[in-house]
Amino acid sequence: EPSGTAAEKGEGGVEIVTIEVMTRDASAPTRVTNFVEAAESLNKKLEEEGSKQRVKVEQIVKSMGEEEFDQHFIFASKSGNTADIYATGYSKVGWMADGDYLLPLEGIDQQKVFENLMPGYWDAVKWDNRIWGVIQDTEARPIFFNKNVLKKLGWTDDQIKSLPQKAENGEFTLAEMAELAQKAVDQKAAGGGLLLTAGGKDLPIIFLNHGTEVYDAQAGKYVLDKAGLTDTFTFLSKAVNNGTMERSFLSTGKDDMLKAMINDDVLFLQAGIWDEAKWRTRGMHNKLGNVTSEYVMDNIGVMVMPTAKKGMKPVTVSNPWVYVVPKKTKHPELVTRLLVEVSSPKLQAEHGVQTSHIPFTKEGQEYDTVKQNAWLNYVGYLTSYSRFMPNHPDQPKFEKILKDATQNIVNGDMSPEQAVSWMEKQMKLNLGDAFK
Amino acid sequence: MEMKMMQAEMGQRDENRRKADHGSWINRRRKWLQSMPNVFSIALMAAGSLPLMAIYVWMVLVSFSDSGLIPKNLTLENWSFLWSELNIDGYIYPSVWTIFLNTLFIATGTSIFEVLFALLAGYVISQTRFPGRTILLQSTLLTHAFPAITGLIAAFYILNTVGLLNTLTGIMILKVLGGIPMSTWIIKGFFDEVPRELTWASQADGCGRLKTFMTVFLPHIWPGVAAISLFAFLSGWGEYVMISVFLFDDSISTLSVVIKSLYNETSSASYGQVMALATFYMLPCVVLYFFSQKALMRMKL
Amino acid sequence: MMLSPFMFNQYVLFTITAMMVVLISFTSMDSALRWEFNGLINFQKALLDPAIGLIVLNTVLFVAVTLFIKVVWGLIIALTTTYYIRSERLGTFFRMIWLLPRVSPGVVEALLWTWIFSSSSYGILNTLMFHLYGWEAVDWLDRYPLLINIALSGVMGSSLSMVVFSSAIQSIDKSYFYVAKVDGANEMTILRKLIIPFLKWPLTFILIWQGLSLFTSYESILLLTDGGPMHRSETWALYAFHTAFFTLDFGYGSAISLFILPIVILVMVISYRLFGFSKLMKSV
Amino acid sequence: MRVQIEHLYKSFEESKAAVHDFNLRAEDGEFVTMLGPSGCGKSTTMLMIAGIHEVSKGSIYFDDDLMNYVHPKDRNIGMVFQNPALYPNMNVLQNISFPLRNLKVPKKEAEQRAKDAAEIVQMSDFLKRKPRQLSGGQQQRVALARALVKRPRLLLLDEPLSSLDARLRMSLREEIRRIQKSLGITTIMVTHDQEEAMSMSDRIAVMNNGVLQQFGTPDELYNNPVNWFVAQFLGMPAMNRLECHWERPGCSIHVAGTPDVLTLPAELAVSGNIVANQRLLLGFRPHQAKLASNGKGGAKPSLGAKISMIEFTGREKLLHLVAGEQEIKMYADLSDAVSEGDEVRLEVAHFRYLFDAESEQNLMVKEDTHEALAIQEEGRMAVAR
Amino acid sequence: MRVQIEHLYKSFEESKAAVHDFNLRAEDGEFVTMLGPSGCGKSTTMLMIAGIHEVSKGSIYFDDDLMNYVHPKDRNIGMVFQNPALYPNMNVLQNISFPLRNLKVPKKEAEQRAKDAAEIVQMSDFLKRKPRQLSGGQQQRVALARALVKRPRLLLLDEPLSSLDARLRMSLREEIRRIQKSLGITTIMVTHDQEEAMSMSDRIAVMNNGVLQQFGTPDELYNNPVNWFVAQFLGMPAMNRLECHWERPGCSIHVAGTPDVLTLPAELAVSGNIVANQRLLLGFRPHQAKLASNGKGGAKPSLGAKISMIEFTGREKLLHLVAGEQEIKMYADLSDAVSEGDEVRLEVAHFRYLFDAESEQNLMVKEDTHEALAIQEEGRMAVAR
Ligand SMILES: Nc1ncnc2c1ncn2[C@@H]1O[C@H](COP(=O)(O)OP(=O)(O)OP(=O)(O)O)[C@@H](O)[C@H]1O
Ligand SMILES: Nc1ncnc2c1ncn2[C@@H]1O[C@H](COP(=O)(O)OP(=O)(O)OP(=O)(O)O)[C@@H](O)[C@H]1O
Ligand SMILES: [Mg+2]
Ligand SMILES: [Mg+2]
Repeated sequence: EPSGTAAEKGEGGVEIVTIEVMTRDASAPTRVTNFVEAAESLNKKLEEEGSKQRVKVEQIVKSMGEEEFDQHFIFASKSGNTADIYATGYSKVGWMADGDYLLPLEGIDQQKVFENLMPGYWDAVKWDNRIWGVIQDTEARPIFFNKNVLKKLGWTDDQIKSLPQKAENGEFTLAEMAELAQKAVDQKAAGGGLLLTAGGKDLPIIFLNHGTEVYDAQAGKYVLDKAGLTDTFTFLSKAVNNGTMERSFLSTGKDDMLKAMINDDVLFLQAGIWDEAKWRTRGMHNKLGNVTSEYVMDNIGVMVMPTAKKGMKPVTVSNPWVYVVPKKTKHPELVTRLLVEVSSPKLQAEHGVQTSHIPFTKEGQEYDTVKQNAWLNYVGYLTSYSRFMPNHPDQPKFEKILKDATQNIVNGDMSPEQAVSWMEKQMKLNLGDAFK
Repeated sequence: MEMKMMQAEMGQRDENRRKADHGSWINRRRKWLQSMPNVFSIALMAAGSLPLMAIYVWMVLVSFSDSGLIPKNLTLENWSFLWSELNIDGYIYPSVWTIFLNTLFIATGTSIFEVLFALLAGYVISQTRFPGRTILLQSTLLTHAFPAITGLIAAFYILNTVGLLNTLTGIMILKVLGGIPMSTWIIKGFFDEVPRELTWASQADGCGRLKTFMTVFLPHIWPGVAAISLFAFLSGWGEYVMISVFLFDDSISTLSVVIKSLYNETSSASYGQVMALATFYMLPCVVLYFFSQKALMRMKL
Repeated sequence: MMLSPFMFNQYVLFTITAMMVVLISFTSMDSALRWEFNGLINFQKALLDPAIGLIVLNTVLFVAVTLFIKVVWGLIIALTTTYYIRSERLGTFFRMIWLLPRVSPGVVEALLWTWIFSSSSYGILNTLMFHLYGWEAVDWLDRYPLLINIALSGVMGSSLSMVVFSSAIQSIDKSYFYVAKVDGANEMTILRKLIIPFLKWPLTFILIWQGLSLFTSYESILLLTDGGPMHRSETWALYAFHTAFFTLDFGYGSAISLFILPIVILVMVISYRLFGFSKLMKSV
Repeated sequence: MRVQIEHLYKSFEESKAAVHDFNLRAEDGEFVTMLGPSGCGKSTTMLMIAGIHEVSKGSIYFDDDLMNYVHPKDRNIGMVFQNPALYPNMNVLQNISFPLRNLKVPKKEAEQRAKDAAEIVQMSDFLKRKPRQLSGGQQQRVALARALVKRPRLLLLDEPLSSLDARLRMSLREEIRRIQKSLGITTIMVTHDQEEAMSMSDRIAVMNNGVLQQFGTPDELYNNPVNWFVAQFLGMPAMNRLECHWERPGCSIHVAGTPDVLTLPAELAVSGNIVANQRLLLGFRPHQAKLASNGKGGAKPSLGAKISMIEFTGREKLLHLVAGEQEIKMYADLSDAVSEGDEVRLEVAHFRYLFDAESEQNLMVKEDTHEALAIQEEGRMAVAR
Repeated sequence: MRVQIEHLYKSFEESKAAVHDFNLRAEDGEFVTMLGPSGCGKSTTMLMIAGIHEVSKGSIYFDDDLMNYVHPKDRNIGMVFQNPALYPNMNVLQNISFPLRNLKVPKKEAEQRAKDAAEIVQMSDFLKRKPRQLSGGQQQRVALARALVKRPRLLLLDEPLSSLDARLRMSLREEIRRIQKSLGITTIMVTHDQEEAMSMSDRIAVMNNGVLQQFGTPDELYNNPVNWFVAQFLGMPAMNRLECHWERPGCSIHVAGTPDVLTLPAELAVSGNIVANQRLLLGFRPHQAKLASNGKGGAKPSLGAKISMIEFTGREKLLHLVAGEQEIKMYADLSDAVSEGDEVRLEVAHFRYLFDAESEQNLMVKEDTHEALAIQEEGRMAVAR
């Protein structure tokens, strides 16, 4: 018997429709638990409308890796065994839609809750000019800097305080940051200078801040910006060669990076705003264990990643989570309505506060609990610098190529020029038509 | 009488000439040297086995303790999933007994069918000559060597076509098919060892083929059957990849998948809980193993 | 008739599977599971793949060293417990212990080892090292991913070779040992000239069968280090799995996996020639 | 039941025939032994009779029924193998009653008959034991009981005693013979032990290289072997073989490498196609010679030889002699005063074993024997259809 | 080299002693055989001499050196087993030179000496063969060469011939004896074949149940066995055993279950502690009786019996008789006209085997033998500390 929706007759001729909602991320269970409240509110509306249907939500939190989730989704879809709603990173929308796995949610953007959605965020769930999902939250991936290390380097409190603004304005460049990082290493103020997260959504940030274009959204094709790539590769190659960056940064675990930062052992770290929650809950400080938001903000600052040249607009990358609906769901209408309910500001806020994510509508961001949350307040502005990588079906391949090329640079196996031409070859081979 | 004297005298002379007696240092040293390999081996094995033992003991201890990876206070709390629900991160898993039965179904099913088919094939390959026999044996190796990974995609298509995707039966069939070559090979070795005279005798005594099989072969190949049953059971019991790829519903998931999901980075299940589940998961294997370990030691090729 | 399930497995299913894999390797099949043929591109990609160098090296190291450990450690256990240790009970006891890894499911083992080698200072090994030698916490799995994988699959995987070798040694007629001792052979000579030659067939079998298994197996690494960090414990089979099921590039993954075949066939041909493996198969 | 085998051939996969044109006729109740060196095809023949090996060519009849295509289980035979081949998982009683259970004899009755059979082989006290708890001889006796229990029409014994020690072999020989006689079951036994064959059989078929050499009573074979192979194969210690040639064709013999000439007793003188100097083999058994009383050679023709070794066998001495270059063994009484190195003369008391050196055919085989053989052959031809 | 074994004990884990107070002395160059039924502890003793089993109690001396704790490889012995135990991966030459290579003899020299040894056992033509390409007898010969090649001080043979067929056994026996003699190596052989022991040994040690029964020359043992066990164990077919009791103590015997009384020859009359009606065992060998000429019993005392079976052995007939309830075997000439079922009388020609039925000790053992045994025993006692 295939899973999916099951309907049963309740008392009084009421038909109870079970909707399965699944997330793979056990660390943010609000992504499915929010549906309970959403279902209540939907049922109220249904009752008011005199509908005989009632919704019951079955939550599935199946902790698995991203890739396992992909397999699960593909094979379950192909064999008709899917849940009704999945929470997932937005970037899968491309290939899911392309593979004809999803239900298009035409017109959902007209719903009132989404009126004040952050500008540009519908793009995250669009593919082929249709909407395939609903945003669930957003975040940003800035640079964390360690105030204590800066102080050791002789920085004053004022200098430190003004740093984020300088980065935002494009006054503080990548080169300066690298210089500072090297100084920290040379003067033994910290074990490391700069750490970059190597995840698929993180690595491109350094490229984007070199002004590198990777994708032509208009044409829906990847591009090879040789100049930008060469610059970035040169930067990276120099950084690892003079010890500013660990040569092994591509293979260092995120937790170790976070530990280094909270223990004042690295000056700059590119990470996600939600990582603050880990300092609060995972006992990463060697002496203090769990620390408070206040402690974090006292010792660690956050800024956008500086740009390569003065005056450029800095960029961070966001990986908003979205809800998608498999094509084979039996109750498209109820599911759609449920998605509207779950996007209420209150529920957005609940999720945001619990997991250090940022709500995606103005109402959400201005919800009381969010406003009162110091951390979200502190980093909230970053979302205006956020871009997302394309959700093209071939994005995983592109990310892999970019990472492999970077690996070659970091290893010293290739010069920046060689790496660029290697990328060209690979992109031709792997991306085929999707490469311009 | 004279002879007697002479004999005794000779004995005396012998005694005088003899150099070292039982207790002399040279004989003590020789004795010690001879026991060296024995002592050394025992020491080596003990040194090697203790950590291994310790790991499993540790696993059990942690499952009964409430204090992380270093077992301290004993408690049964971690085992509560046996009588109440398995609740992690607020998510309630299906009853552990359902999952247990699912796992058991795959394991016993695999074991039964794999042994059955391997027996049939091993019998024919060992006891009869037919053209292509050698090729068949060689092909066994080839199948064994074929990269199983990509077979998964093919397996997906096949399972989907016959409608066995997302079923325990489907997984069981895949396990059986994958295990047949090795099992056949092992059981063939046991068939080879059955004295031919015995099979002849049973024929002369009036047995047909089936009766010969039951009375002559089965008692001989019993250890082999036990060994491959155990192996098949273990492989079914421990399967993870196929289950994680081909089963979608929680209600038919197995212990391996549940445990794997519990120790993912993002999960906050306690060590004790996971260890308890892991111990619970291992228990049937260990029980079976104690029953069949004699058979295992007699395994030949 | 009685062979039919076996034949069906060996010929029909295997052929279908093999055919599909080969066909898929000529497509650009990805997450959408579409059959779009793209010629030899996948194979070209594999040759240009920057990770390949490291992966081939890893694979060779993994297979060779693991196999070596399996055989040597299996042989050591078998020898000590059946030959050197005089008390039969003690020998059986040790052998029973070493069969334990064989009966613990892969997931449980991975779980145990993950926690033992855990990078935090709460990791078992780290705790031990701290108490014994005052060592700082070491991130074992990130620092020595391949080494640990090799050591574990080698030592934990020696159960099978131990079983096979023990029964082979036990079936050697005792008088061989007696004669050899009387002939003046010391323990080393007995081992080299007598026991090892007697173990020729089991050794060959283990080498070939287990060697091939190692080439195509990936589950243990997948569960422990998942090939990481950054391919440092990635082997060929695992890479094929990753490409197909993680990058969702099924076509390319199939193509990669097919590169194992020539190696396998080469190994088989060599062993066939070298060891007269055919004899083993013809054994009546 | 009569067993008749006609022109039987067996070849295993392309190689040369393991059994070649084999003919044999065992009368009802007869005990026939197949005797021959290892690998001569004895077991192969047996297994064809039992129906376990397929026949390549030729026919096997039980009484008048062609058996070639009958399944072993329907032939009603009892068989004992060299390796006792007891079912290790069954106890003695179960082993013995097994053939009966296959015939669907009710359990009670089967057990009773099995007990009777165990009684015959004197194994009643061991009914509950497992085979591995029995000694080799006891196992053989159980195998025998199992073969006998269903009162088979034919008993086939393939070297049933060869794995046992001398003492046991001896006692089991008697037992088998006694049982076979008392039950009157036609029996074919395979052995490569000539002593066994001689002491147990009504008739013996000597085989070599898959070919039947001679088929006759032990007496016939012992006294009138048709060729050297048969002659040397029977009797222990083996027959002495002296190379010689005709001194006077048909009458006297010159022993090669010695000056000695032996004269044939008048009644044995050979006629026929005789060539002067034709090379011969003179055979005589170790007890068919004696030391010339005075040590110098007396009235009778004698042969000079030197003692190389003396073996003590308990009741006699076995002398190892060298005559010319040729080795000879003979028995001497314990009382004979001889020692190693002595030169002695010996009188050969038996001249019935005289073979042509080329063909190794016996020149002394009496005409009637030859004739008998020929008749036998014709009889077979007549029976064959 | 002289081998002296004193009060040797061996027990395997808790069970009763496999070897119990064993004493033996093999002089330099002597060929000593240990004879006994299966499981009596022969191999165990051998393996202790070789140093493979640890000694539980007692001492083993080679010449004057205590060997108990010396590693086998340092004892300089050669050993051959029932199973030839040739190293299957080495060819004949390598097998034979293996012990030399262990002594670090240079390769050239080792091979030359191995070739010489191969020559002695006549295996020079097979040097390059692998063991599995050799027949059983050839393998045994190679094993022998391997044992001999390093000119050991002591040669140990554990049933080296028992797996071979009669013919081969016979010829290898001679070969071993010849080689041992010519090289003059002290040799201890184990066998359970009395014939082998009799024909090869200088002295024989008969064992039973881990205990030495008698140690002496073949002649001594055959003619003056100290007890019934030794008597019945030597000679083939085995000695006849008649249960009887004294009719007139020391002079005549009444055979149980028959009316017949046998009188002891005057010179053999027994004295000592004799009780009237004391139960006895009379032993005589099958050739130590003959049929009374007229079939009715002549002047000599004779025994009535009935022929139950006649076996033909080639040169004689072996008669199976029943006297009263007791079975008897005896040889008759081929010319004797007897047939199964006949009632005959037989004359026993030998009364030297007369045993007390309780203790089974021989009452006829000559005083001097008893004395010699006693002395031997005391000598041992004196040596023991
Ligand atoms: N299954 C078989 N396949 C091929 N050749 C065989 C087979 N069985 C027997 N032979 C060959 O046939 C010949 C006769 O074998 P058989 O077993 O009849 O000998 P045998 O007279 O019983 O000898 P033995 O006394 O050693 O048992 C031998 O040369 C043997 O190698
Ligand atoms: N390793 C052992 N452990 C325990 N008991 C043993 C061992 N070896 C021999 N025995 C016992 O010791 C006794 C003597 O055995 P041994 O091998 O010396 O007999 P044997 O005289 O050589 O007999 P055979 O003629 O059958 O070879 C037997 O009862 C046997 O069961
Ligand atoms: Mg045979
Ligand atoms: Mg023995």
